[in-house]
Amino acid sequence: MELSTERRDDWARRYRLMSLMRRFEEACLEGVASTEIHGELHTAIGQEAVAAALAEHLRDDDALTSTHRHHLHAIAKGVPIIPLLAEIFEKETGLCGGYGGHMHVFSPEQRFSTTGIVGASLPVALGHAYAARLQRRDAVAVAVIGDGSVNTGGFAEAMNMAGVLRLGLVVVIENNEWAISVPFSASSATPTLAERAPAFGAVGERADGLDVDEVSGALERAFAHARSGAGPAVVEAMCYRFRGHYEGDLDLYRDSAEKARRIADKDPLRIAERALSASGLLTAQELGALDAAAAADIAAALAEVRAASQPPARTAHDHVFASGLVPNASVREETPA
Amino acid sequence: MELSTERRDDWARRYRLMSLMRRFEEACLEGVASTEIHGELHTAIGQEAVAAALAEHLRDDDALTSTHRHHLHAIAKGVPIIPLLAEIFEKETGLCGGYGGHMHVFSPEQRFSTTGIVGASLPVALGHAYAARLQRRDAVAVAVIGDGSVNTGGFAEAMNMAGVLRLGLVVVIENNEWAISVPFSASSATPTLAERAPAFGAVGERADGLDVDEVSGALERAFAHARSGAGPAVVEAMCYRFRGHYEGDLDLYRDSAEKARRIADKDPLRIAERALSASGLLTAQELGALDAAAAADIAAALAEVRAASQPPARTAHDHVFASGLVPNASVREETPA
Amino acid sequence: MTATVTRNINVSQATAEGLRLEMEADASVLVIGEDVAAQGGVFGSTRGLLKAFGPERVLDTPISEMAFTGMAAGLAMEGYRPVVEIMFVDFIGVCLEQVYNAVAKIPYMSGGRVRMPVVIKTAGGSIGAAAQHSQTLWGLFAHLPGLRVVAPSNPYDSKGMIAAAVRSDDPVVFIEHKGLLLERAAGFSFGGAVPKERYDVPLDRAAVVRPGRDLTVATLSGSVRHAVDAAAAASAYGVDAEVIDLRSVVPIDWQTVCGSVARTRRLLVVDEDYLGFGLSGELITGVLERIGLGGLDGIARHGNPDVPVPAALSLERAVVPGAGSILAAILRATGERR
Amino acid sequence: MTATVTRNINVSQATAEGLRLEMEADASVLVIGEDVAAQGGVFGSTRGLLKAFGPERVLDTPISEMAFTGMAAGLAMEGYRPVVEIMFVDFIGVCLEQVYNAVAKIPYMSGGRVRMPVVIKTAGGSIGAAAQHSQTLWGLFAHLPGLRVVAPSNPYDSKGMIAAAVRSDDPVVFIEHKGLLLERAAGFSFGGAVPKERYDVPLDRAAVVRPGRDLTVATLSGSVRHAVDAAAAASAYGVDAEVIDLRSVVPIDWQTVCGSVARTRRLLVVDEDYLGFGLSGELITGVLERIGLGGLDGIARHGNPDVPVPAALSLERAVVPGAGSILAAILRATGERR
Ligand SMILES: Cc1ncc(C[n+]2csc(CCOP(=O)(O)OP(=O)(O)O)c2C)c(N)n1
Ligand SMILES: Cc1ncc(C[n+]2csc(CCOP(=O)(O)OP(=O)(O)O)c2C)c(N)n1
Ligand SMILES: [Mg+2]
Ligand SMILES: [Mg+2]
Repeated sequence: MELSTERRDDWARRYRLMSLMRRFEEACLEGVASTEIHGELHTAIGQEAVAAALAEHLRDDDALTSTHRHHLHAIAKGVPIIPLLAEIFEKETGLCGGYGGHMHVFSPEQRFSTTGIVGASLPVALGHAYAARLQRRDAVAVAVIGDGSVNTGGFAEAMNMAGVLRLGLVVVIENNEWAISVPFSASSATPTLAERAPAFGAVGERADGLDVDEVSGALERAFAHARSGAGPAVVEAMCYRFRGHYEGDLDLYRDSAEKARRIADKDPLRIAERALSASGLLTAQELGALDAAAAADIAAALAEVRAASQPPARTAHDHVFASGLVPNASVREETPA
Repeated sequence: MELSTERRDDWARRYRLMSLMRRFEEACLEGVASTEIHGELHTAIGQEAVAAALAEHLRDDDALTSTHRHHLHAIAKGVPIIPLLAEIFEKETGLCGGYGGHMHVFSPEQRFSTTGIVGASLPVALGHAYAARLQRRDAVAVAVIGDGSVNTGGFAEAMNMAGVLRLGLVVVIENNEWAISVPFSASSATPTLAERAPAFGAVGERADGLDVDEVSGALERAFAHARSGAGPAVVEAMCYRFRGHYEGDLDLYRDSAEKARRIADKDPLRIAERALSASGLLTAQELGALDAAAAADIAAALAEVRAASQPPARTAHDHVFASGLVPNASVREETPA
Repeated sequence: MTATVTRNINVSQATAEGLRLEMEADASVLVIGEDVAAQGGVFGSTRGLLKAFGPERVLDTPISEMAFTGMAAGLAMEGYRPVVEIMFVDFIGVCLEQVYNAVAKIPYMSGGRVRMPVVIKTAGGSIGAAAQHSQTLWGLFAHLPGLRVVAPSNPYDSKGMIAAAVRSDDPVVFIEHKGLLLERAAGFSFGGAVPKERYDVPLDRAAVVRPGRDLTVATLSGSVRHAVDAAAAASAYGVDAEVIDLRSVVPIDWQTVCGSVARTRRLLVVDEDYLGFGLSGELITGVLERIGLGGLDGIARHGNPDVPVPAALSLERAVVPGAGSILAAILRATGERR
Repeated sequence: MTATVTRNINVSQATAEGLRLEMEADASVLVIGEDVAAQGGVFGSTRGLLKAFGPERVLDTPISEMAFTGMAAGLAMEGYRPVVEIMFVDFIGVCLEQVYNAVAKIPYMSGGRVRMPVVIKTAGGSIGAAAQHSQTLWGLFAHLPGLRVVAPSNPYDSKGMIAAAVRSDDPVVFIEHKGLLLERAAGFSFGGAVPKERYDVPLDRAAVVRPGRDLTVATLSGSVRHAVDAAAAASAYGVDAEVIDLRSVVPIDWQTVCGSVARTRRLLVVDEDYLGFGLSGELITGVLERIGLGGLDGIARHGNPDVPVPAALSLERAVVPGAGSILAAILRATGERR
């Protein structure tokens, strides 16, 4: 990573964001350990550079749709951290009041949404992109997906539609080499995913997703392409899933020595840190201060989230229909109290 | 079309087959006109060269899955004509006893099946190709689809799986330029469909689907590739839908002058006939005799089919389950007699 | 119903007119699907919209239902009211994901923060098109929470219910009947008069199409006219059947149904959909839950006996309710009275 | 059930053992799906199969459910008996097409010429995983003709029913319950003893898990043990509830259910699936059709009240039946007797 010295403040912001993202995921791990969070939590530890780079290109009026592994994308899109964390902890104060939970996060203000169904987020992004077209805005819709998602029919259908309509769609593939236990090589007919882009009238490039500067450069080109009205763009960011697919995954299908080595050698935070110290752009002390500030933010958020309550049972029937319709209102006594 | 004189007999067979295919579709049109056939019949008039070329490469142990526009593929695969026509006429003597009807034809003996759902046939072909792999046979599975089907998720998923597993799958895309009323150009992100093949680890080429010799050559390469264990191959055969999407389609969305011109100038049968006469390979008289023989075959088939009965109403409940299970046997009196 | 002269339009034209008026009134309404623009829908119920509103608001799509149904969810998040056409309801298996996991659940999963005013417009019904092009499947959608499910039976309701569906803040599955779409208004003994003006028909109110004393026949969509015919024929046997057009499957208008059954004490559900695990069981159970086992003298159901719709008409007639088979069911259900 | 010593295995191991024995006995049996090979299934119910049968018979796939479910249809046409794993039943919306239009209907559409001995193996149930990972959806499959639909409640049945599903010439949707899969056999008061040998449990016979006189509680899958607990608790209130494990949704074992209800004269259906348009309505209606309105003194149902499963456990508990809420439902249903 070669660093340009003019960008000292940018780098400080960038590093702080990556650090915050790591701390955010660690706060989630704490919630799992304490069983405050249940279910199958997916963290993106090791993938911070992609999300931090994304944050640099996303505008407020852009949309972002994400997957089961979305926390960092939400942060990149500007979803406020406390309600986000509170939703993951399924609290009344959560972004969606605890109804959605960690896989289903919706923030209309930021045009941000997720889904727990692999491949299902891209079609939704298409809607955002089409809205921008209808309104003659140069906003883009970003869909962040995993390498495994590229093999879903939804991916191909949405890409082709974006291609034929020349919609402003940016697809960021976080290729962390695994889809649960299935390695990338066993699921993809092509050696890279970026090379599939032309089949959908899109441009595509692969970037080192551990190198925040490189992936930011690739994203810059992709956003520019999509904003220009030239159609969809794909960035395949190569990275590595540091933890099991979900918390609780025994992760026995990966070689543990290789995993340990890669986590030690290829941590995007450490890569950035080393490059920043080596270049003298930020001192170890300055970096430490940024880390500490991020940690403090997250600690405060966690404390606030922990203090909140779960939503009350009596509200479980609300919101099924926006109109307030309750189809079987008159026999509701049959339902548990 | 340049013709080699050694292949006189092959050409006679080929021409006769194309002629038979045309007559077969015309017999169906007769059934529609007389209301013996109801529902939305899809004919492939104008697309005979593709199916006739296919017949030259298909082995008995190959499988073929097709779509709503499948009559000619069934003939190419060796499905016997009378039961095929009888199924289209929904007769008791039909291939499937009249249960399936014109869009749902199954002939396990020929490893032939169809579906009325666009994009749904390719995944089934994958199963045939995988069976060949399991049995170490060099048989291939052929999926014939339309240009519109390429935009379905099922296409992409099946292609990628065939690519990553290097299965013997041959995909023949009959690009007749239309998917009902939507022109190819409005539905495809790429100028050709063949160029999408590399995105799935497949080879692909486009061929003139009106020229039986050219499309046969392309298919020869595709079959050889797929049989060799190198993975899937795509042939995009360019052709033109002579009739409405289905019988009854008013077809007002196409320019009628252009349609008339193309039907007059670009009929694959006439193209073959002209080339054969011009080269002297077959005389006009010989060609006429082949046409007459084909017509006689179909006339006989049609007469036999017409004489058959519809299946008896009391059998409507049979075959829901192979085991004979009738889930609500004891309250069956509720159903209409 | 307004007293209007019967116009010479068919059901698909009534629907198209309803859509057109909503699109005129509200620029956020879009129509998206295969063959909806240039062709005006394979059954004609979006005809004229392309000309009126242009190719961006009336979008012909590739055959990519998963993509464009999800697109509707994204558009709803952007404040649009997309009407998505799934040409035949039988095709829903390629995109049910977006319908039931996204459109239907996002209002709830978002804790009420996101609305999904999406109409899934589709066509069902058995008209000789075999197992993959004949289903109605309202029972399938109705089982999945978060979706309103409606199916009109006549021209007046088709126009008014599509309008109400478009205006609804809830997602609505709107199932047209292929056997009705090309029928002229004049051929209907009920709902044949279609005003030119904009109006809507509430999505949650059943209609008593034919009053009667001896038996309540609850049905909807293409079966209503057959039930009316059957009821007329039944009177020759001394049976006076009331026919209710449910209009909506979710929600059921329990008040109208229970009110009728409380009088007639007999309920026959006629359902072109598969009988098992669907509307008929729900309706019978729901009525019993509301009026008690003692409130009825008889229950019965008649519909597709859980058989894929066969191709041959001789077979199709044996599994799809028609006026004749409904009459037989009415007479069976009132047997002890004859 | 055979009297065998209880082994220290969990439900997923019982299922894996059933699969292994069928694969040993019949080379045409294959297992296909995401994470079924190297991982042995995300819940472990295909563990050990890769090692025993190799990567061709136990195939890890890309995330392409439409492709590999259709692949199963093609394999069935070639004489194989594929077991396809859809990891969570909630994902069925991406490939229902191949399940209901191909696998379920091809036997019929082919006029009986083609068999589809395919098992769609999938996991359901609410264990705190929110709206897209908690459904059971047996009511959805049951509505669609041509599919057997089963859901075991204990280790013995899991092994025997997966074996029977594999051997069935009909397609079978086999729905495991995520809340059961990691439970040890010893923890079950019924069906805890799992013989090492190959055996099968017929797919169409319900089991009376707890005999009782006052009320029939019909349920299945993860709710059976809760119903048994609730019935035990109800006895303190003087209510003697019979608990029936339906095992199969299609077909319903009407004989066992009606036999029980004819004695108890009260039916309570407990269904973790959505209540509307599903199993509960069908069961109540089907019983009434068979034993008549006069054969019962009460009907009731208890289950998910047509609400997407919420994330927060405080909310989930309010919509998913548990022992406590089933007890309350039992007491309500037998109210007049207390
Ligand atoms: C349609 C569908 N199939 C399967 C799953 C189960 N599943 C959840 S995440 C996942 C792997 C996703 O891999 P990838 O897209 O590479 O994302 P990653 O987890 O690596 O971030 C799978 C198979 C699902 N949620 N949806
Ligand atoms: C999933 C699905 N969507 C839509 C349809 C309706 N439909 C039937 S054929 C067809 C057009 C197919 O076009 P193409 O694949 O080019 O085949 P062609 O009819 O031109 O032979 C459409 C949209 C369908 N049968 N299935
Ligand atoms: Mg991955
Ligand atoms: Mg075409």
